[in-house]
Amino acid sequence: MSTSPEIVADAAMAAAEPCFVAPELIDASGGAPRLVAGKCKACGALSFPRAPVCAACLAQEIGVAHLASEGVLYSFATVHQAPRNWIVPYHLGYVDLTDGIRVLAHIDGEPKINGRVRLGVGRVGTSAEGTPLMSYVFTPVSGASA
Amino acid sequence: MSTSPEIVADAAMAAAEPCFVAPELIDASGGAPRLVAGKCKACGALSFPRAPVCAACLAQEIGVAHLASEGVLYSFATVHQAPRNWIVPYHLGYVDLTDGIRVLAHIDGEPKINGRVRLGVGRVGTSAEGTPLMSYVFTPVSGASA
Amino acid sequence: MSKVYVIGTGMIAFGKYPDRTLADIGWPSLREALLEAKVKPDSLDAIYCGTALGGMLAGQRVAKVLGLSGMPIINVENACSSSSSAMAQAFNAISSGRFDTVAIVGVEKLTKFGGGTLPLEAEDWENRQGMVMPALYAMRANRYMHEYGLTAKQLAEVSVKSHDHGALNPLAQIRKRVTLEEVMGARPVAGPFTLWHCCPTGDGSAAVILASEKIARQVKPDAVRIAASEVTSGKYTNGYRDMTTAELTVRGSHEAYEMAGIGPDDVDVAEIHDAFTIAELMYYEAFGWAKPGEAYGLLSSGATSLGGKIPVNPSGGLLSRGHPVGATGMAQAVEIVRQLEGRAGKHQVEGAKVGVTHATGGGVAGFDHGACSIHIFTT
Amino acid sequence: MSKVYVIGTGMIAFGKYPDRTLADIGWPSLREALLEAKVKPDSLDAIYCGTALGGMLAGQRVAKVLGLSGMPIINVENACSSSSSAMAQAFNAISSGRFDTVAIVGVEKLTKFGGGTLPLEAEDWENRQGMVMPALYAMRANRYMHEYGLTAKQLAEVSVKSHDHGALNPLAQIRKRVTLEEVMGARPVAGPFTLWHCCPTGDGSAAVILASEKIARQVKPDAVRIAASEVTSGKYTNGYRDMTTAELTVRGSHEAYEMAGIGPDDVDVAEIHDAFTIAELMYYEAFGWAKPGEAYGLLSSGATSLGGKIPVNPSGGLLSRGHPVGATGMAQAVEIVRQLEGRAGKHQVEGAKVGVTHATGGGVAGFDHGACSIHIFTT
Ligand SMILES: [Zn+2]
Ligand SMILES: [Zn+2]
Repeated sequence: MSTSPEIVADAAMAAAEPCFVAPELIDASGGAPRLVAGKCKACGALSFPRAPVCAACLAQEIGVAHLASEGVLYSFATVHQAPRNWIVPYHLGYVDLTDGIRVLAHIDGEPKINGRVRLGVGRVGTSAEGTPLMSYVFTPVSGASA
Repeated sequence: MSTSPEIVADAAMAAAEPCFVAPELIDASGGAPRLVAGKCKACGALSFPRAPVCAACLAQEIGVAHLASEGVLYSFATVHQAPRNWIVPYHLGYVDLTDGIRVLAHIDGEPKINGRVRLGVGRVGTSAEGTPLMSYVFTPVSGASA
Repeated sequence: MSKVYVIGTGMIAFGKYPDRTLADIGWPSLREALLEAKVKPDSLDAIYCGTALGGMLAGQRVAKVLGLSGMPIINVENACSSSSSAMAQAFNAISSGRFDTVAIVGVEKLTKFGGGTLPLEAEDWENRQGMVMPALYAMRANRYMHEYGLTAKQLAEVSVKSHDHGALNPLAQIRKRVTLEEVMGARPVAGPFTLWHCCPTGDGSAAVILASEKIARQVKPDAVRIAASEVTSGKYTNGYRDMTTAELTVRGSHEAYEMAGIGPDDVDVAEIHDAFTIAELMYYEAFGWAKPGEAYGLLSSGATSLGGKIPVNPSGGLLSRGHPVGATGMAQAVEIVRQLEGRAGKHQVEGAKVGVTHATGGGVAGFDHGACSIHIFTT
Repeated sequence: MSKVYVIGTGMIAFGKYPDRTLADIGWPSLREALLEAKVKPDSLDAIYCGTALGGMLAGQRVAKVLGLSGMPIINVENACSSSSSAMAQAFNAISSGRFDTVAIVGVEKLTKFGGGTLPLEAEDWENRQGMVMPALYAMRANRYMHEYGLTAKQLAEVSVKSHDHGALNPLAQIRKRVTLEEVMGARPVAGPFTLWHCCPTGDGSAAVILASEKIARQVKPDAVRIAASEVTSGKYTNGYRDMTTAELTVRGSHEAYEMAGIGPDDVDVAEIHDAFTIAELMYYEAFGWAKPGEAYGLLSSGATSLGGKIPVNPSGGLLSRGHPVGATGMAQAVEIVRQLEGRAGKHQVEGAKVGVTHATGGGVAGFDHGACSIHIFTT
């Protein structure tokens, strides 16, 4: 299969810009980044990532909702051995958001179980083409404990 | 993972030489090529490719045997669409050897059902590195029909 | 031994969905089947998922989207017979009395391989000599044509019939008719096959809900029954083999007829594994609907077309409905159940009471095929 | 409902066999099990194959080397529970009366991925955020340590115990003891785990032959019986979850105990899914051998070591025997059957009459694990 010159040019331009690992999870349009979830219009159940169908009631109209941007670190792991692209070591943690959803995230800073964390955006890796890979991350709120 | 310079040099040298698709199936040491089969030392059953255990009696001592080099073309197909590396179109056929074994092979020449064919060696493709890929092939014996 | 009934069916239109995940290809058919069966999701005793190339825990990934979890979920792989083999496991589990209500979903995403031929098992020595699936079937075709005098033009008529049917099926991947000239003039794939002799690759999913007699009596007293559920594998030989007859399907269909207590003449409608045109003809003979060498006569008589005595592949079959490998068995089951319930729409076979599904495949050197699964459904 | 017995076992030494095909990794254990069972190959009613990453028709490819073909061959995938889930299907088919003699083979070739971490399902959103299996277990460990005050040194003792056992097992992938200092000083993988907290990747196969009561009475009257056969899947949530307890195994073990009519105290020996050190401790609690938070006490008492009250993983477990994913369930079954038959050699548990196998795994976002299969064997 041949690649057209236009597409190559597009890819090269894109490579100069940092790129999000899963852009559909983040909405930064309003200034501060928010996590994008789904909310069932029939029963109100939250889904993250936003699901195409409600796991609670099987309805198919799912609106967009933002998750809470603060939470508590349930646990974490410090990853030393990972697939290429990730910058090792990195801290990975489960964040229990105040709205009841648990989210896996990179933790940017010293993780502390039960410590409060806040949503941000940070670099988490490097693509095969050398592009910085970005994602949502959670940062410990200094001195705070839930 | 890095590749050592020595290994790169080896690969480049190898690339200059034609290479057999499945060298373990062919013995060309005695001049004319022969197909290498297994023969069970306990029950005499033939296996092709040479098996590590006998499918007829489960014995594990399997000697080396040569298959017959002549046979009859049972059927064939002319392949126009194939994975890279193969030179399309090519004729592929099932050859019923005189010793009772059926072998899949490239047919080098105009295939004719029930026509007699004889073992040889020929080029069947090109490797990703540009090396000619060789294999055993069967050639129709002109004018002959079984 | 409980009898086994089908109380729900679901299927998406087969096609190419490169931008959907496997899970998102799979859940809509499972959801439809659940809603049709009117069973609460948490009343499912187990889920069986058939997929050939869907990756690890495909069933779990599909089910979780619908909030289905915590029950046994079993993923079954058997090449083209993956989801029909999965259904056979569910059948065993219900007939043994262990489970009452079980979902089976077949799901596949072939577009993830980027088009072209599917990845072949490199460990197979025939594949390393250039074997591809069209060539295997083409060798059968050439030998059959040689022995019985079948012509390329006659063979092409299978494709015309298939597309006539598929054009009537809104769930088919290819929903248009083709002429004999178009079939014969298309791009060659593996002589004697052109493109229209070969099933397309694509994505799809289909699902059914099975129930024990106890449950079926409550929720759907007129449910279609599965009278035979059969899986078998090809017989290995490295010697000569008659490729004009489908050894595996001959054996499997005999076993299935015996289990159901019926014979070839009792079948009203069938969905069989027409991966390539020659396959449909060979399977007419394997199922006993035509004598050896006489399959074309059956086709040309119109008996296997809609309106005929035994319409075969009213859905369009693999050639037109499509063949997302692991989903095919369940697509056949959905089609036959809807036929027997009289709700197949424009491709309805009037008054069908007994239907057969048949999925077979998997190229492994020395075998007719790796696996074959046959089910017989009755009203 | 027929009772189900084990009449043959086979297993190869787990290790790295990059130059062997999957079929050549698989057939020796199946051959050994067949010879041990003294059944003729053509008397097998079916073959079930468990593999997670072995590719299409793995069972057919393994079986054909031994001339086994023409019977139903079903390939089952359930991540780490693949071959134990396959055995559960065979159990159902025998107990329903459909089959009398069935082989199950588990086979995997992980060296084909060239070492390093195994390929992860890219469709899973957690994997796309950098999740790897060691991290999932490490998060369990860190939370458990936080809640119960378990120390890294105490956690490391699990690995020492495992390798003490594995050093006695000629079929183990790692056949040497390690010291506490070696475990703690090894290369970090995912804090708090060093290399010796994690099971190695490798290749392997194991097989058993199951038989109905009718057949077992003829060929092996003293055969070990399978008293419980259980598969289940994790319960999905996108909310909070207590990661210090193994939800899936707690539920599965209760169901298995109930099916077998026994309780935790009746178990004499167990092979459980110690993919990482913390897993072994959490599963002591899930199986009811220790109260929540007290697993380390059980370990340090010596109760779960050879010579103790309930030796766990006498084979060395996943940590030492190795974990070729799809083969693990059958390796556990082979170990337990040989233990109950008193022929486990240097790692024999004296007088064991009741044994448990437990394979669970598959990382899917929102689940404890994707699948869990538990079997209980009795003399
Ligand atoms: Zn809802
Ligand atoms: Zn022999």
